[in-house]
Amino acid sequence: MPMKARVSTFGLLAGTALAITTIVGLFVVPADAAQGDVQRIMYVHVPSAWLAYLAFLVTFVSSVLYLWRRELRFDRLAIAAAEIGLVLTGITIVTGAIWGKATWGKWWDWDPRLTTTAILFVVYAGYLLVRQSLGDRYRRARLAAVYGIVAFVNVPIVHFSVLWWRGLHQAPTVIRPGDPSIDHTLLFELLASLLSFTLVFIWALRRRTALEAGRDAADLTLGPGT
Amino acid sequence: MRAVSLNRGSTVSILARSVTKLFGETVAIWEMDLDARSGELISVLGGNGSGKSTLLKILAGTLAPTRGTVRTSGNPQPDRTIVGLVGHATHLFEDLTARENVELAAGLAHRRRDGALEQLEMLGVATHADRRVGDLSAGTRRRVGLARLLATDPDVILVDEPFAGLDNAAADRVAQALAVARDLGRLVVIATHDDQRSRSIATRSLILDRGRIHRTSPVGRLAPIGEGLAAG
Amino acid sequence: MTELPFVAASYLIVIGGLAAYITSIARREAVVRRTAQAIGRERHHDPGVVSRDNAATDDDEAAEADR
Amino acid sequence: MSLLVDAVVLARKDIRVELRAGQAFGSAAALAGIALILIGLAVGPQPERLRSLAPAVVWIALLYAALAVAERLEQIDRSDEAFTGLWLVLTDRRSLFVGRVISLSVALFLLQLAIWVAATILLDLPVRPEYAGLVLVATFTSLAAASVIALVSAVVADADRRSLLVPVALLPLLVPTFIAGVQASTALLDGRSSDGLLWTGAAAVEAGLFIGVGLLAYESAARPD
Repeated sequence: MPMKARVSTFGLLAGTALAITTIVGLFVVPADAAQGDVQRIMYVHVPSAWLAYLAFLVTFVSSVLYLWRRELRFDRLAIAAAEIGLVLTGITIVTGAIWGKATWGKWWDWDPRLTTTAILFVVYAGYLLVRQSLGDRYRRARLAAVYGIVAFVNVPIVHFSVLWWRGLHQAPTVIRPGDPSIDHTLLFELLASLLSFTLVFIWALRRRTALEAGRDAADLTLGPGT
Repeated sequence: MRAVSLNRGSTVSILARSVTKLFGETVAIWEMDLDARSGELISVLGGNGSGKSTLLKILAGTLAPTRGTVRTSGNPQPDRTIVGLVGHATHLFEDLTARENVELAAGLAHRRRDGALEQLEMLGVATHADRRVGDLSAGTRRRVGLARLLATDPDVILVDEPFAGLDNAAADRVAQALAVARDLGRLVVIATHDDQRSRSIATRSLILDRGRIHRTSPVGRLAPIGEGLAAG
Repeated sequence: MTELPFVAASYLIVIGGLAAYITSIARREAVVRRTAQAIGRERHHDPGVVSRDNAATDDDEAAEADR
Repeated sequence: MSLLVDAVVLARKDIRVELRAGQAFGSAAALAGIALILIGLAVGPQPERLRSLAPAVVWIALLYAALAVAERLEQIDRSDEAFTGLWLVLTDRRSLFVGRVISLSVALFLLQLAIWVAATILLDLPVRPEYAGLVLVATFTSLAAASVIALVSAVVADADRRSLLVPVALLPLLVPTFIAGVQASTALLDGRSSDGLLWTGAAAVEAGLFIGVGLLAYESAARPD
């Protein structure tokens, strides 16, 4: 089981891409007319949020694939994506709260997106906890897959119930980060940031999956070629 | 007094191919092959830790082997229970009475529910029919568990230590019930220390030693007790 | 320009968080590499340890089953 | 069809065991009662504030009562591997899921109504014609909660530190049902029956969705090997 080189070329690529979009986002791109510099938070907050959802989608799909094919490689992908998704969700909540504090003066405003993300954080923290409480490798994979599926089915339901809960009569928060009407260069920077975050996401996914494969290879109770 | 259900044409066999079961570093079963067919009563003998109980659970499908496969083949009728297992765990609900437990299982197996008392009688525990299972002695509970299993009339009957904790009269009734199932064309596999009684009803016996089949022989040519059996 | 600390904080948290997570993977990988090597050494000296590829033969003294 | 027949047999077994042992419902109702009294004490005797908090109180009490019922039913199945016995007997094991959803929703439905009665007295709620809608809310929210609990209980059935794990694994997944339940009952208490109906519909959709997911995933979750 060859372990990854210290930092693979892909890792370097992802790292530099992130560095570039960060510098551009902070210093090169003009400040947003309405919000001023605060709006720069968008270049890290929005990609984190979108990739967190993507990560949980990967966990969902690989959970379904595991139940169908019963191959551990899918379970490894599920755990890797869930863990990364949880980190990204945490980042999204914190940067969202900071952005909220800067714009509305309050850390937490029960904004529908932020509230949904917070609930997802707890749901997938539950997923990791379920995994830690199950001993046998194959049983853990199977039961985690079921939980991964139920957790993901819950995402849209939570999203809509929080949106509705926020106010059947009250329009959602005025400031819509991904608002298409924003300035093109800003939009370009947002998409560039999304790309660099995606590269970092894929790199982290490969490393974390390799780690899980290493653990399985070192686990004597597993049959050959797991 | 024969069990009520009719003989059916369904012949079922269990094929175990290079089954291995590891618990951490401990070998419970190692590369075991086994073919068992309807109509057989196989007695699995062996000391503690020889893997008898593990083998039964793997055959029942309630324990996954680390490696190898267990397949049931033949033409089991659709919509019927294939495998029944009873052993240290009797799969009974303590708050229900013996009769209620047997009726529940028979109902879920789509078998006749009114045969519950008969099954209990066959195993000599009819007097406890309406007592709460939680209040019964271990020996009685095991026989109620077996009665529940027989009431579901599965194609494969797996019983771990059928005679444990029973006096001779009770053990004979259990042996008789298992023989009846064998004659009805079921596949019966029992794990036991009681070589004498099992030999009287077995069509074949296996001696297990440290997770491997040490010797297998049709009944009658079985070596005297002790020879070849692992100590302890 | 009162918002700069907020912006800086956000970026630090994002970059710092991702970097911390990646290093945590690297740290856990090192642990796994050490156990893999230990098992490799172990299997080399003592065939008694159950090895998945060279199965113990029947008459071999397999690990004593105390299940 | 036999799926439903077996499910009803299993649900009746759950209810018969519960009536005989009587621990699940008793402890759940006690838990809910304590929650109501504590919150009443915390808020103080101002009727206006109590009234606005009633749905929250009822639903938090109900969630914890639901966990107690689920824990007890799981314990009964686990003792003496009774569940494995059922698993082997059945050909269509989804009836175990449907049976548990039925018995759990009956328990949660009765609990919810009992808690509402207690809340009406303790929190001095005005009785309105719209209250009839609470029966509908109780039906669908009980089904939604029961289906999530039945499936997740199977997932964590033999996890170690199970009793610590169940609330963390379960409560986040019950958030949508919690929101629907609180919003629907708030609307009914305020006489806004159209909103009440809307949220009851949301609960019904959740119930349908989680029962669907349960039917697909239950066998993978409950398999004993």
